[in-house]
Amino acid sequence: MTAPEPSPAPPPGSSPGLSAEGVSKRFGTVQALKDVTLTFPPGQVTALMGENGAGKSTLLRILTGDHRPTEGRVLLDGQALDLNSPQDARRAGIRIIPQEPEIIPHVSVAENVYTGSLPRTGLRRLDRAELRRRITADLKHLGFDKVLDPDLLGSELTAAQRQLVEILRAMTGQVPPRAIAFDEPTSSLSEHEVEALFALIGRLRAEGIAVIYVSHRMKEIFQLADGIAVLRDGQVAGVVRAAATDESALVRLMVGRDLSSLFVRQQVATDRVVLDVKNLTTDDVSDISLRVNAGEVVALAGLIGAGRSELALALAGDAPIRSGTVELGGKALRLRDPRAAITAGIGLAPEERKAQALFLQRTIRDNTSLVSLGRLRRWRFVSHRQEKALAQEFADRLRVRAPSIEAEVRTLSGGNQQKVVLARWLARKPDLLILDEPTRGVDIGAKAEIYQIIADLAREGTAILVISSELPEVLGLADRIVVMQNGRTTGELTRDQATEEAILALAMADDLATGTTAHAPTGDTR
Amino acid sequence: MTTTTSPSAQLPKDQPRPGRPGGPRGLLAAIGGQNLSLVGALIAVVALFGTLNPNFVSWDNIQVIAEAVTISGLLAVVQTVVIICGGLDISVGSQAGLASVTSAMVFTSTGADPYLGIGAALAIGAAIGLFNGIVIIYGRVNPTIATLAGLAAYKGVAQLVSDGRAQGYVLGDPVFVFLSRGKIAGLPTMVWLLILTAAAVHALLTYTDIGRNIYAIGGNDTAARLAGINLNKYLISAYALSGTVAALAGVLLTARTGSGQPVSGSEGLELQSITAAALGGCVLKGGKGSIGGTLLAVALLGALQNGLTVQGINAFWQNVAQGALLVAAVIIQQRRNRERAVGLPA
Amino acid sequence: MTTTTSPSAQLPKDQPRPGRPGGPRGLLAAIGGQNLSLVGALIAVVALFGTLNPNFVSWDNIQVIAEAVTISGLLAVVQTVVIICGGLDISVGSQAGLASVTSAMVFTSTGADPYLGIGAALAIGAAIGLFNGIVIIYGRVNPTIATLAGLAAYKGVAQLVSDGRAQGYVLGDPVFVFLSRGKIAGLPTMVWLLILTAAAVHALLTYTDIGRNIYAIGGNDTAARLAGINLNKYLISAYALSGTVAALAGVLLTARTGSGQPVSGSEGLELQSITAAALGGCVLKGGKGSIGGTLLAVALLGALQNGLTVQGINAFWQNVAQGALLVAAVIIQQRRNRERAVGLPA
Amino acid sequence: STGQTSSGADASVAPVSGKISITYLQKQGDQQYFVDEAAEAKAKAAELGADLKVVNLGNDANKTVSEVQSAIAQKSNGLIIVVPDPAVGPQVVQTARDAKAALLTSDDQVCASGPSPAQCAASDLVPRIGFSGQQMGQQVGQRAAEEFKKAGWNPADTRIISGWKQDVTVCGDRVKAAKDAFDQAVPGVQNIDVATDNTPTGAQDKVAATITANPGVKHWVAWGCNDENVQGAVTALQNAGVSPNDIDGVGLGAYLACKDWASGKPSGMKAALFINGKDVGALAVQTMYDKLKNGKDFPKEAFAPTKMVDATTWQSAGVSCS
Ligand SMILES: Nc1ncnc2c1ncn2[C@@H]1O[C@H](COP(=O)(O)OP(=O)(O)OP(=O)(O)O)[C@@H](O)[C@H]1O
Ligand SMILES: Nc1ncnc2c1ncn2[C@@H]1O[C@H](COP(=O)(O)OP(=O)(O)OP(=O)(O)O)[C@@H](O)[C@H]1O
Ligand SMILES: [Mg+2]
Ligand SMILES: [Mg+2]
Repeated sequence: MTAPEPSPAPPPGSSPGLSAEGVSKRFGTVQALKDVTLTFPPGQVTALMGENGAGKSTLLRILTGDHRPTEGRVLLDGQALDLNSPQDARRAGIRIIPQEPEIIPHVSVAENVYTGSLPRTGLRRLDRAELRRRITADLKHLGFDKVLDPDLLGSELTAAQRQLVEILRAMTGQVPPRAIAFDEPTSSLSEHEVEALFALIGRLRAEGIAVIYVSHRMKEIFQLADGIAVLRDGQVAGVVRAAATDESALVRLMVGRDLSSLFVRQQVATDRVVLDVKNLTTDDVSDISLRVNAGEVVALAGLIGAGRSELALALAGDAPIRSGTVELGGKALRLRDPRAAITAGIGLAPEERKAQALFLQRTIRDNTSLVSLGRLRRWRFVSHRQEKALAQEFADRLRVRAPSIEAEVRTLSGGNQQKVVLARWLARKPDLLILDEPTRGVDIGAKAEIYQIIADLAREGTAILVISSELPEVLGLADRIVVMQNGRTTGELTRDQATEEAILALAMADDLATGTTAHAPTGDTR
Repeated sequence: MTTTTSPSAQLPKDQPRPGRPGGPRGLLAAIGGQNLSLVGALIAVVALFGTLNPNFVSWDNIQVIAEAVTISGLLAVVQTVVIICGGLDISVGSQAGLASVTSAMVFTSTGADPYLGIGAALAIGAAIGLFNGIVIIYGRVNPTIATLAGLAAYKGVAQLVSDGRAQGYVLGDPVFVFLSRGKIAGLPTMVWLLILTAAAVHALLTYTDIGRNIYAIGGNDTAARLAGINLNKYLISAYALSGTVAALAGVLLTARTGSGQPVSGSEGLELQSITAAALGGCVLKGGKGSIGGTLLAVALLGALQNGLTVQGINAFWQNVAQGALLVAAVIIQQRRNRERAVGLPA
Repeated sequence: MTTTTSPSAQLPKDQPRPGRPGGPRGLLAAIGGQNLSLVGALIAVVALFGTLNPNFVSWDNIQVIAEAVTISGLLAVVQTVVIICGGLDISVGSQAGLASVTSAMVFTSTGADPYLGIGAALAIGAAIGLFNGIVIIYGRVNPTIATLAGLAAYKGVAQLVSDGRAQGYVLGDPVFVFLSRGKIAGLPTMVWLLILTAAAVHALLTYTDIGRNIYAIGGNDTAARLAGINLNKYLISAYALSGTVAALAGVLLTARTGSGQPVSGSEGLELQSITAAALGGCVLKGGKGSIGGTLLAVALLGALQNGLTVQGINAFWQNVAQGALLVAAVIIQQRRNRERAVGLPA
Repeated sequence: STGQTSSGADASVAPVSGKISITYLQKQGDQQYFVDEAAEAKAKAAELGADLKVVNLGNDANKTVSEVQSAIAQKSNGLIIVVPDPAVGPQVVQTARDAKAALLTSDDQVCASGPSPAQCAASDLVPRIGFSGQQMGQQVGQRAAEEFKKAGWNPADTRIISGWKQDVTVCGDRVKAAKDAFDQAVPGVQNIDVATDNTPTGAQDKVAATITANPGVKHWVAWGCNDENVQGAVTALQNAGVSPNDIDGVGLGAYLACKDWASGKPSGMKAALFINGKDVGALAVQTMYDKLKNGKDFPKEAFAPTKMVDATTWQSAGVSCS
């Protein structure tokens, strides 16, 4: 229901763009938003920032009609909107690229994109020719025609491709967009797509569209944003011009304190080889040789589809190994299944938290303790007390924002869900910890905490393999960087040699050599 | 074969692709991998029983099979739609029974007007389907429970209005006789009804945006909702369709048996229709399935049942054989997928 | 004679509200929201029928109810486990039937050794369960189809070995008489078996890591696999457990009816057990459910059935009333959630 | 609380002084025959001023035990039962005896000391009101033989279709008796057992397949466990182009056969054994009442009348056709 008249103080009444006015939202006992008044002007990129769980996604959901605010209202160019459904918002020209892509598994990319407004001729006949025309044109227009085959089924898409589908959905439609919200769009994209996306955002801005951009990556914020709005605990902590602020000021605004430094620089790598991979070949990667020493942090870098995640899954026992050997602590492993890998001392925090890691209906406690139950149990009975202590410890260390560790993971914000995934594996302390995009969607404060924990684990002798598409993270964390392309390693850089340019050069080594594009569209090989 | 699969989804790789080029591959693609194995199983069954008794493949017997599967086939077709939506309708059999007594009783009490009888049955069916949908959507009752409840309740209503007796006698009326024994172009009227219904639903699912929306709803209801599809309208319509076609099945039941049957002949149809849909490739989670697959499964089950009876195999062996063949058909079909044997198959 | 009360008049109107902060919150939390509504419905049913006929709440009648639900209760308990894993076992009834004839036939043919009879039945049950699991996992057959096939096949086997007749007579044997009519501490032996089984499974699910893993598998099988859980071992074990407990139910069937029953008494148990599990809060997609909820649902359904019979309500009205009450119970329970009425409810 | 059963008749039941409460437990209580039986039982009880409750047992032997226990917990003075399966009989007898409730069976026989009434000492058979399955089958078989002879068919090109649900014991008894009686009168006609689900459509589909398997047959005899089987068989035969003159169908129940006859068209349904549940229901309640009120002993067995009817006689015999 809309707020009672007369409306509260600052009247964004006539201000153009998309506005929230006195918006509050409660979920049961959780007050996700409290009296938020913000305006997103047209032709500008406004970054929306805040810690995990600050209420960013919730605000976007309200602006796009997916949630009804408990109080307050939404205005477009000063006109109050009555948004009862996402469709109402779509019709008003308000679009969102949600944090978690929603993909329909058994239909094609083309249908995924235009679901709800499929082209049709008389008698509601689906116009397949027009559908193809549209998707081809739109893919080309947005610059994604190389990375997304429109005939792929939803269930066959990679995380990045899923994200692209969501972007396509938002960009298309009968009513031209007036305001577009991106909820952490880059968290599963790599540099290449990010560039295309930024170009796209630039165009949107030029077309006079109000762009809302949510991200935890500072670099992007300063690269893109005109204005920055910061939420803290569901309230507006401040609105600043991007040009008039800097990183540390922003962090202070977001977390209410200073963060000394993000990355912990240390040299604790030893000579003891923990992981030794020789000529590993699976269905997706070939001839990989790789070593990680105790206390060493090795980063796997590369572009989308380079095969890093596939390598990680193979090391975690989840992809059949065709040839080559994997040794851990000098012992050859037979990685039949993830169980074998975990028993041997390998832990993998996978990249897609919802699909591969989380039990959404279960509590934080349950999700955290799952792989540590072996040491929490006696006679197979789990010690509730120890379990609670363990989950609480990591929830506190990672600053998981939730009413309690008994909250269902389903109700957490995206970043907090990611922290739960990490908590599970940090709690187990394996000999080799593989972290696939560990800070995806995690706020800067928690990032610092995660980096600290990685450093601590390294100091305790854990070998760490990090997969990250965020180059600053790769550069900041790694003692050594291995770059991959097309399922092969193309080079290795020490910390001293590593620069963004050097990494990118290796990541595109083949293409530079042959002059082809970075990646063939997937799917047409089958 | 192929490059990779995202770890979250180990899918069968041979999905029929919408809008792929034609040629002989086009036909194969249209039939689809799942269906291909069903065709294989069907051929095997026909070859087996045809060798044992050549009469099995006579045109007469093929018609017998087609007629025998009509009622469960109709229900399987609508069950397919409901399952693709992500739902389930366990009350179809009871709805058919209620429609059957309704048609006979209205027929009798209106002085033998077949159209009123049939119309009333279809109206009741649509109303019940609508009611099912409303209970599920607005009562927020899980579809399985809601229609389980309907299974009991509608059967009770049918028994109450009929006092548990077979009602009326309709085979004095030419319309019902036509439904029951008539032929068009050499094929029984009943079988035509099944063919037409199946063709209509197939066209709906494949060639219209309505059908595509149905797949979207079952595949990911959040995505469908965010795309502006009116989930409630679709889901309630799916149940209403299911009720209407179940009522049609009930009318055929009346025509076949000559009187309105409250329970006899309609009990167990729910399981048969779900079996056929599942065997035909419907995934019970929703979002996947096809009328072609379902019809093939219906034909396979019908041929099997008929063949076993033709061979004079007793009821007990028939049960064993049916179970065993059902499992065998699926195992053979899955062998081709070479899916990793970890966890529950979809 | 028959009081044909309209079903809607019997709806439990007074659902207790969920636990607001303060007071004995611990207890409320332990019971859980879903279960709370079931408790409310149960109280309403008991109060209603108890007022109509004080005999309903007599200790004798309570025992009658408890005994009557034992067999379906046992199956509901294991069905809960299978459903939490994300599977379904539609063959439990047929397994119970096969176990029932096995127990009676082995008993008879071994010169009236009850332990051999019971042991053989349990062994057969475990073997069938294992077989179900293997077919599902390694044959990659969808659990619904595999156990539907089992429903037919195992029933056929039971009929074949027994020639479709009730087998033997066991009530000359003290062990079977004890199972059938004996009491321990004033409670029938059968009811003790249900209580013990339910308690053991509850402990397994709630207090052990095995239980955690079971919930994990049903909640997200990819994540469970990557967390190092041996899915296959768990799933096959769940089906084996299901088979064993179904066999126990079959033995009790033999003890109760005095002879091995191939079909009678076990037909329809699959639907009853799934109904109870679903009403008790199991989500058919897996990952959610509890033994407490299932038992409450079993008790509710049992009390309802008994109460309707005690009131002399005829079979037709009973069907209607059962369906209506099932839906009503869920609607009332859902009202509390205030979930938005869009799309299919979970 | 155990003890082996010894005698079927029960002398320990004391006459009741107050209002008499009787529970009538029926298998397949939703079938027309049993619905009729229950209706008439209720009417009779109302007339006698007794309290009667009717319970449907379905086909469930286990539910039978539960419902007997429940009736006893409700303090019923007398139980009349149609068991879904005679094997559950001893358990029922024992439960009733423990509670000192009078027990009478209707329709199907029950043995107090073992699962099979056929192998039961006469003294252990529980008193029964009803029809004899064996006798019913016999009548059907005899009538079918009469029709066969009348038509002057040749055994060589005739087949008999026996349709029944093969796991229902009483069905098997009926069909077997019919076969024996027919064979005695007309030896040498080949019989085909058709496994049905006792529904008209189920029977129709199965019989249609059977016709496929036997293409050369000219004349058909059909009987089964109930009218549904025979009607389904007759319909399938007629749909396969067999003339009604070449079909010798003898129903059991007459409630569906009467519909064919009422239509006035020639039908392969030549006759049907009319068994009236009403008679059984009323007689059973009366017998129970006499026992409970006046201490009058149960008769060992009392039969309600059955009557073979056909297209010309069914109306006068009182077959009601809804
Ligand atoms: N459906 C829900 N039920 C209960 N609580 C919820 C629900 N959705 C969100 N919340 C809570 O609302 C708060 C705000 O969540 P929101 O998703 O808006 O955070 P966010 O700022 O987007 O965080 P992130 O950066 O991690 O994505 C969190 O405390 C979250 O737990
Ligand atoms: N579902 C799929 N269908 C077809 N090909 C796929 C699928 N998922 C991945 N691939 C292919 O597998 C290869 C490796 O992909 P993978 O996701 O492992 O890359 P990555 O280096 O981890 O990239 P990212 O930065 O996106 O994590 C690529 O060629 C990709 O196109
Ligand atoms: Mg968010
Ligand atoms: Mg990856």
